[in-house]
Amino acid sequence: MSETSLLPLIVASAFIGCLIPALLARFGRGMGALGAAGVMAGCLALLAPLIPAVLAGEALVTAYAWLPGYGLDLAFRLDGLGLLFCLLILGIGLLVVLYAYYYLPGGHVRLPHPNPLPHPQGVSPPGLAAKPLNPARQAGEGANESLREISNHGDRLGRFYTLLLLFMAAMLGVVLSENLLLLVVFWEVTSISSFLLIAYKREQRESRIAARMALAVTGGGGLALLAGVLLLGHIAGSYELSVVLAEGERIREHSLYAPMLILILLGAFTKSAQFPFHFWLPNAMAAPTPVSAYLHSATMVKAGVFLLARLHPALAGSGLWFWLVSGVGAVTLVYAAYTAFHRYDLKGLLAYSTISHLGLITLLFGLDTPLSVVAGVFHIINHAIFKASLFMAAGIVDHECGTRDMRRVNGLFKFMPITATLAIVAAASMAGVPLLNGFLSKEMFFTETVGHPVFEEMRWLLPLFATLAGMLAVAYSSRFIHDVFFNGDPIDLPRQPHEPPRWMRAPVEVLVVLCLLVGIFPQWSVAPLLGAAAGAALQAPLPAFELAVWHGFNLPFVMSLVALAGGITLYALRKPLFALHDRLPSVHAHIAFERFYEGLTSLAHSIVNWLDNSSLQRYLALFIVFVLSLGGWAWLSGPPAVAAAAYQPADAAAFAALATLIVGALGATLLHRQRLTAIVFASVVGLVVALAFVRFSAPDLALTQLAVEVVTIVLLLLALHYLPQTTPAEDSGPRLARDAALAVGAGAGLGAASFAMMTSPFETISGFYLAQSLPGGGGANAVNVILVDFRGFDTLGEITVLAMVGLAAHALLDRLALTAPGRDSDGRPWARERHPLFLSMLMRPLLPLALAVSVFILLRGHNLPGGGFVAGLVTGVALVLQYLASGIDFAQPRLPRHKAKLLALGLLLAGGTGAASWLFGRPFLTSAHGHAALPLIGEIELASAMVFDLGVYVVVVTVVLMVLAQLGRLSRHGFPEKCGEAA
Amino acid sequence: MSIVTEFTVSALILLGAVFALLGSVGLARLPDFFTRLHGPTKATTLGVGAMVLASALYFSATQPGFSLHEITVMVFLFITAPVTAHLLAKAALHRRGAKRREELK
Amino acid sequence: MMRRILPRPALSAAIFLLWAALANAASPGMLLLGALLALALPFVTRPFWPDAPRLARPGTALRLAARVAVDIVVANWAVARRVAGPLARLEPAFVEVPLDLRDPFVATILASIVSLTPGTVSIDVDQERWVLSLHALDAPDPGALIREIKQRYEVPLKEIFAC
Amino acid sequence: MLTLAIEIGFALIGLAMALNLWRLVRGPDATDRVLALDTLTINAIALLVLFGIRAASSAYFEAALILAAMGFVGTMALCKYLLRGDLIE
Amino acid sequence: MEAVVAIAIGMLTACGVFLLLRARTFPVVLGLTLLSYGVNLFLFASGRLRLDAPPLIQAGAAYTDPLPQALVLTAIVIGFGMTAYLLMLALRALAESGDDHVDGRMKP
Amino acid sequence: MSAHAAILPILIPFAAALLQLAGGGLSFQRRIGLAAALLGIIAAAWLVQLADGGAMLVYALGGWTAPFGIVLAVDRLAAAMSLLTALLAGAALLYATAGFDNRGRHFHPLFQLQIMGIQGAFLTGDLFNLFVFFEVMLLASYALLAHGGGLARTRAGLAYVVLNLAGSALFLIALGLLYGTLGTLNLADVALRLQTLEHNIALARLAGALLIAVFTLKAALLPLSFWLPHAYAAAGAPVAALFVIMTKVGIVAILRVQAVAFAPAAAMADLLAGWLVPLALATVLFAALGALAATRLRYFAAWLVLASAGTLLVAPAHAQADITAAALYYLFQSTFIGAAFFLLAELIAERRGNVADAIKPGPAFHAPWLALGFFLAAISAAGLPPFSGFLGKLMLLSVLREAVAGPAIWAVLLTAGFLIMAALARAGSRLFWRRKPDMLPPVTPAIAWQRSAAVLLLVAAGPLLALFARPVADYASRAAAQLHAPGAYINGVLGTDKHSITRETRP
Ligand code: NA
Ligand code: NA
Repeated sequence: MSETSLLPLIVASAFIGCLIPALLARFGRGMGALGAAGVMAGCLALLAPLIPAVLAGEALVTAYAWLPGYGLDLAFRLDGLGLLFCLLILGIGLLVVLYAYYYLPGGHVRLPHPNPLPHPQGVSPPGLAAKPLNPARQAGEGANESLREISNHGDRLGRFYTLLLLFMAAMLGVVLSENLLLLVVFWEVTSISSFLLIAYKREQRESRIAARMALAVTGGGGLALLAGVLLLGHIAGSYELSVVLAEGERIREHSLYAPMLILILLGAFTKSAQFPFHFWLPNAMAAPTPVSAYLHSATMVKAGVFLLARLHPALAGSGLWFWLVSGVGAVTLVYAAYTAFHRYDLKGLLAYSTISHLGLITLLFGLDTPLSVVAGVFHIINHAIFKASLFMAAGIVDHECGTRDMRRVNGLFKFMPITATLAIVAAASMAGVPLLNGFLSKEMFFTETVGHPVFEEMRWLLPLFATLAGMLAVAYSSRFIHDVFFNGDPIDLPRQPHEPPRWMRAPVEVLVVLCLLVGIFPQWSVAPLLGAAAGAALQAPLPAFELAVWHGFNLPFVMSLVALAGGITLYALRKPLFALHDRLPSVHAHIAFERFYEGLTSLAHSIVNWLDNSSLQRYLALFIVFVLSLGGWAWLSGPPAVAAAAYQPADAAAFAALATLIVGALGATLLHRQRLTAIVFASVVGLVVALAFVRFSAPDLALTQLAVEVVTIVLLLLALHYLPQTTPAEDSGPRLARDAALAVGAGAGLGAASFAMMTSPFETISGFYLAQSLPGGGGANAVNVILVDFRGFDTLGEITVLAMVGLAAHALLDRLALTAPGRDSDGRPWARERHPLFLSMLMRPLLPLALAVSVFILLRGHNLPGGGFVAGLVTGVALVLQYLASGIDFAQPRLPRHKAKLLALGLLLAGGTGAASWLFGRPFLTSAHGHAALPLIGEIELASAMVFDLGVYVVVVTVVLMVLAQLGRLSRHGFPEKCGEAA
Repeated sequence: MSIVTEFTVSALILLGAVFALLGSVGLARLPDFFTRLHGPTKATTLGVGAMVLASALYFSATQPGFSLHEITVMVFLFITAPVTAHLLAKAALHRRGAKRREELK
Repeated sequence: MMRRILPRPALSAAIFLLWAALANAASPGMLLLGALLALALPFVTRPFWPDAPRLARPGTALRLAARVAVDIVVANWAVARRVAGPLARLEPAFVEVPLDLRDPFVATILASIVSLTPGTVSIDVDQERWVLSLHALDAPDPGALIREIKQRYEVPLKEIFAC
Repeated sequence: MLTLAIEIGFALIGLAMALNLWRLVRGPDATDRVLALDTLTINAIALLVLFGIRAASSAYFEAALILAAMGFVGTMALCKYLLRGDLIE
Repeated sequence: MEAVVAIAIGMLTACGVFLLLRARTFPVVLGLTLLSYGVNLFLFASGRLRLDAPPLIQAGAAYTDPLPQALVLTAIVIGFGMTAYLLMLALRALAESGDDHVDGRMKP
Repeated sequence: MSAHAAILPILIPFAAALLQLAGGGLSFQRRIGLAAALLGIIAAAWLVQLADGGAMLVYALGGWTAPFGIVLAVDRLAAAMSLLTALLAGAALLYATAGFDNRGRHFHPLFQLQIMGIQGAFLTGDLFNLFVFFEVMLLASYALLAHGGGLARTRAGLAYVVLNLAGSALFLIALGLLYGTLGTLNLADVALRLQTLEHNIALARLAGALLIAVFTLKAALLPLSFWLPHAYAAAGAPVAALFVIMTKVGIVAILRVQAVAFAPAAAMADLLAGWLVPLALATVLFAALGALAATRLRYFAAWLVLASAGTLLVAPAHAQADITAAALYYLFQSTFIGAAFFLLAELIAERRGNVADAIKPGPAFHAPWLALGFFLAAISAAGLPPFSGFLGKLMLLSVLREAVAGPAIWAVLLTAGFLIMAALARAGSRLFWRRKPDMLPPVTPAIAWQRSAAVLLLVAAGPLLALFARPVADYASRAAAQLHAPGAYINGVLGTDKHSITRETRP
């Protein structure tokens, strides 16, 4: 195995390792922590063999294809910058795991519980039983709940470590990505996992909102980053960093440079909480302190500045970069420092100081000189170390005191001198006190502000600004030290503070030792790593710089002294300053965010409801408008049609038929509110259409149309029995006008289209059907042969539709109860005689005769008008008459009971003949036909398609019966009141 | 087709058309539903019957073999016409009677 | 034996005739098929006509049919004249004919004949009182009408179906 | 002769159908409309038969037969509706 | 003749669309019925109009285009099935909401 | 047997429905159904393998060759859609067999026929046959939508049915016009005729536009999309899951018609230009707003389906192989995830008593696996890495970079992604974290294995399609390339002597 293949292995084992704590946690808290630590240590071990090469300045790259067509590959890179971050992530991660083991609740439960009263140790809470609940349920549930609670705690710690590892894995992915798209992938995974970590105390509203806010800001930024990276890849021609970093020149000159840069910076700034996207970070302090220490100081928020460093060679070097990055960094630096100074919450102070330091780092990258980049990278290291230790110290204070309110927490030095000392050292580092690591990078910053090329005219401006920022940092650091560990006695603390457990303090000790080591022996401790990292960030030879505690009494040193003195003075003046600050209006980000979200939601709600009023009438009107517009545009934008064909002359009969049709259609429409009348008028239309089919040489169509129409009328009447007999006049005038306009538009459109179509010649393939009907299909009725043979597959689908109508009749109307009206629309009671004698008597001999007719129509369909549909409908109608004449009690028992089976039989006859052709190696539905000579009878023509038609017949009959039987049964469930005039 | 056949067919057609028309005239003209019922029930049925007969005769004469299937239409009409009339009359009677009874209440 | 094969001989005959007419008596094969159907369909549909009356006098039936055919033409001529003529002279009336026959199917046939023939339309067959209600287009003498109907149609029908 | 008879037949049947339509529109009762529809259907059969003779084609026959049957069933259904409201009970 | 058929198609479509836009299930069903008459005529007309030339194969005859006829047949049958389904659904809506409004709203 | 492979995905469910109708109780029907689903998956997978050979599989029904008979024309795209349908149907059916199938009559045959309809719609090469399979699909969907009963389903069903009936009428009009101008119904033949069309161009354009209008109704493009959330949210969970593929039927139809017939024809090439992309983007935004405003999880799922439909509808107007390829990958993954959401919504609803799937605080319930499933599905649905949702979006954004409306498309897709992410975070937070302590969860039995397995299969699609993104994307690329080389399609369906098809001029 080559060395570079360790890179994907590191990331992969981190991701897979996520599961280990969740699995081990059930064996105890310690096992979970151990598992997490083990995974991190394992990753470190995998990393170790690569370190020497990287420190020597090499960039290790390896790639595996993932989605190569789109430039997304599993390409990894380890260079100085990546190594630096890996060490931070894994090193601080290990410390956080240890710290969290003590910090997170175990022996004593601080987690609120779904139940209102927290009840530790699996004892059923007395308050629950007092509630007026179903006692039987209560007994079982209560015990169950508490058991669940215990396991929840185990699970939760396991889950915590799992999420922490997930986050760590994603972070490793970010810093080890060679492929920019892959970087985006990991980037967003850090957003997701931090969402879950911030919401760790999910019972608290603030936690949930903070988590969603963080996700919205950082995840949204990630989307911008994705867009930016896609543009960058487009500009550079590759998503591989090796290529992109070498293309800085071309990238800066590209026309898409500005949008690309802005999008990428959006990603970086949101992640690193730069103003004005900073607000999520203080709220994210709702997370447990280990999370804050890890994510919000050392790692995740550093992803943004990591990206600035990472892409510096490709993106920096333009005015836009300078102004955007340094501007945003500068504003953030000062604004956040000012805010930090005024916080009462210990973690709030640290959060804003983090933002401020991130601003500083951003500013350094924005200043865009080689040395400022070095300083930026250096400050990343230093800030991570001292801020992580400060968060942990704050966590200890919180843990021991039960509160982090600096107005109550005072004088802790007495109670926890060791922790206090450690925190003081770390805070001093944050303030930039000499001999500590924070001092070194801050002095580099001051140095860079002196004589920056851009500010030739006002060379005093930048140093002044830097000093001011330094003063503020000193001020809030002083406050952290003085307000917590001195400043009198604690006020009304929930707990009696004392030193934390030994090993809980250990991580802080380690980090503070690092502060000192780096601060005093920088050349020896950090220089190689810094050199490699800065070199990777610059992708150029390092500038000359010297890591030393003492550079002589120069301007930067003076600035440091001024900042220290000024900061302490500021702190001394804190009381009037705080009073002044308290008078300023304060904005609570989570409330504002929630308000914004609610506003957005209600806006969405009103837009959606405004567009979609749940009215079918509107849907249909929109559909018609859409079709008319699209169709109108498509038609009119084409060349005008050339009418070439000779017209068929219209005769008097045609005009008479048209007049009749118009009477029928208009009558049905205008009188539609009298429903029965409308049915009668609509039947006239059906009659005319059938006649037209006959006239235009389509006898089969006429037959089908007539048969279908009568069944439809029967169905309409069956339904009308239950429906209101009249339609209320409820449509407004404008509505009617709108609908009339749409109707006229649709009618005119289709009429015009049909005229244009009918009067233009066209070439058709239909000659084939006429030519092949007899020789190929064995039938003289070309229409029927098309139906059962040439396009038999359509017919199979069609009877499948019909079969489903039958099934749906069962499914829809089963057990449905409808109340039938006892009177007709004019208020008359119904006639007393249920089954008119005349009708029932006559229908009895008529049934066999009608069946004979339908058999006739079925058989001859292949050669003459007719066929399975019409025959089926004739049979169906004949049976309908039995229902009509003698009622359901008479007809139902005399008809086959298993209608679903009949349907299956019909479909099988049709489909089975199709499948039978397989036996002869022919495609589905291949028909066979031939002549059979029978004695006495002579020659008859037989086609397998006739069996197909028989299947059609069976399905049609069955469906008609199923629908009628179901509709006929409806009244059975209604009121018995409906029994005629006697009632 | 012989002249005799042609004449017979033509006569049947005209006779049928006249009867059918008279039936419809009755439907349009007569004063109340029950009197209107008579025209279609009888005259129209007979008229169409005559035409169907003409058709049977015509096709028997002009095409090989007999053309009997038209007869089925005629027979069907004669079977169903009374039923139609009967039920329509029943319905009309019911609608009036029921209304009248309602008014009395 | 015969009854078992041909439960409804008249119906079978009707089916066969219908089939032959439909097929224009085309081929022996079709006629054979018609014969098969004439045998099968009455069986299949027997449940739908459980109480069919027996045709006792087919000859009388044919004679009655011929008479009705003539009567239809005559009646129509009468109706046509009245429809086309002055409407004021019409004397429409509702008439009740007391029946002697007691079979619902036969009563139905009578009612049908009455509807087709002399200027009347049957409206109701009252099975409790066995009365046939009619509407006559022009009935100056209802008593004569009742007599004519009973004589001309009810008597032969009772004979034909032996009821 | 036959052609003339057919043309006259068309005219008379057409007139008859127009009268039926008039009754259909006019009403006044539902029974009148149903009766008009039934008569219209029967006249349409005549029309079909005439078409068949004129075209010397027997392809119109089936339509006439089905029209007769379906017209009847439609009328029955409407009557039953007027009488009982419930078609199938 | 083409103009006559075109007017008929337009008329049926217009009436069908107008009824389709009503607020009650029954007129909607009726509208769909009218609309499908128009649509079927239109589909049929795509093979052009031809008098007295049914596609029944005999020696030496002229035929109309059989394909649209087959298509219309399929369309008629499917349309019938759909109408039946819609009516049943309308009844179910009536049973469940007590009203026949197309939006299935409860009877006030 | 491989000669008949093309028709198996249609006939297997048909045969299963026949068996189920023929007899047996519920357990028999379940066994048949599941066996058919499995067979269907195998058959469709086989079809994919055969189609990936590169040659069109053309199955001439009844032995009648195109354009005279109906042919199934199976290319990579059709085969893939067939497999997608079979997989989705298998999962949905498995879920339904845990008891949903017993809440009404004839669930199983209707379900199989629904599969048959969808399969037919994807596989057929004939436009009228497409109409018929649309109707099979729709009627089955009408009936399945109503399965389980209740006013909400009936109400949504009425709008869905009536609107689709209007759509079917329009489909017939479009087919009539198409036949009336081109004299043929086979898609390949239509394409061939369009390329040489001289007169009737305006009518052909009208026909094409109406056809597209029909498909956009099924695909739920914005002014025609209002039915979707109501219908999908009202349907039972497994039914809604199966419905997810139905918008895709419309989308694939648009893609195919545009690629094969319209784009290569000068007269038709601009038919989708100018309007489809804006409306598609409006659909995406509308769906995102709907997701934001959703008050129930199943509505949320429906809005997600709509959002993905809108996203996909951006593709056809471009008629570009790379865009289609990306869209296909997006289509595959969004189908599974959308379906998963409906199933998850029901499982969650069952655990929250009266609150059901309302996105508001409810009783505390303990279902870590459900939460995990929801979380994974949510990540995929929101288009967040590392799962298929992100890759799909990445691919689309990447190929649409140089499109004319590229910036607008990017802006909308990213904004909508952002809104959906925010809405999902809120929904998940409310459903799983925000608890009403005074409400006790209902006593729910353990989730039946059929249901867990179905959800697992669907949710796993997100990670699996990400893991195997390359083969899937490569297949999508090949499918898209094949789709956008219509010459091969036409030759495949019509044969090489396509210019000797006898045509006669009418009237
Ligand atoms: Na009559
Ligand atoms: Na009489």
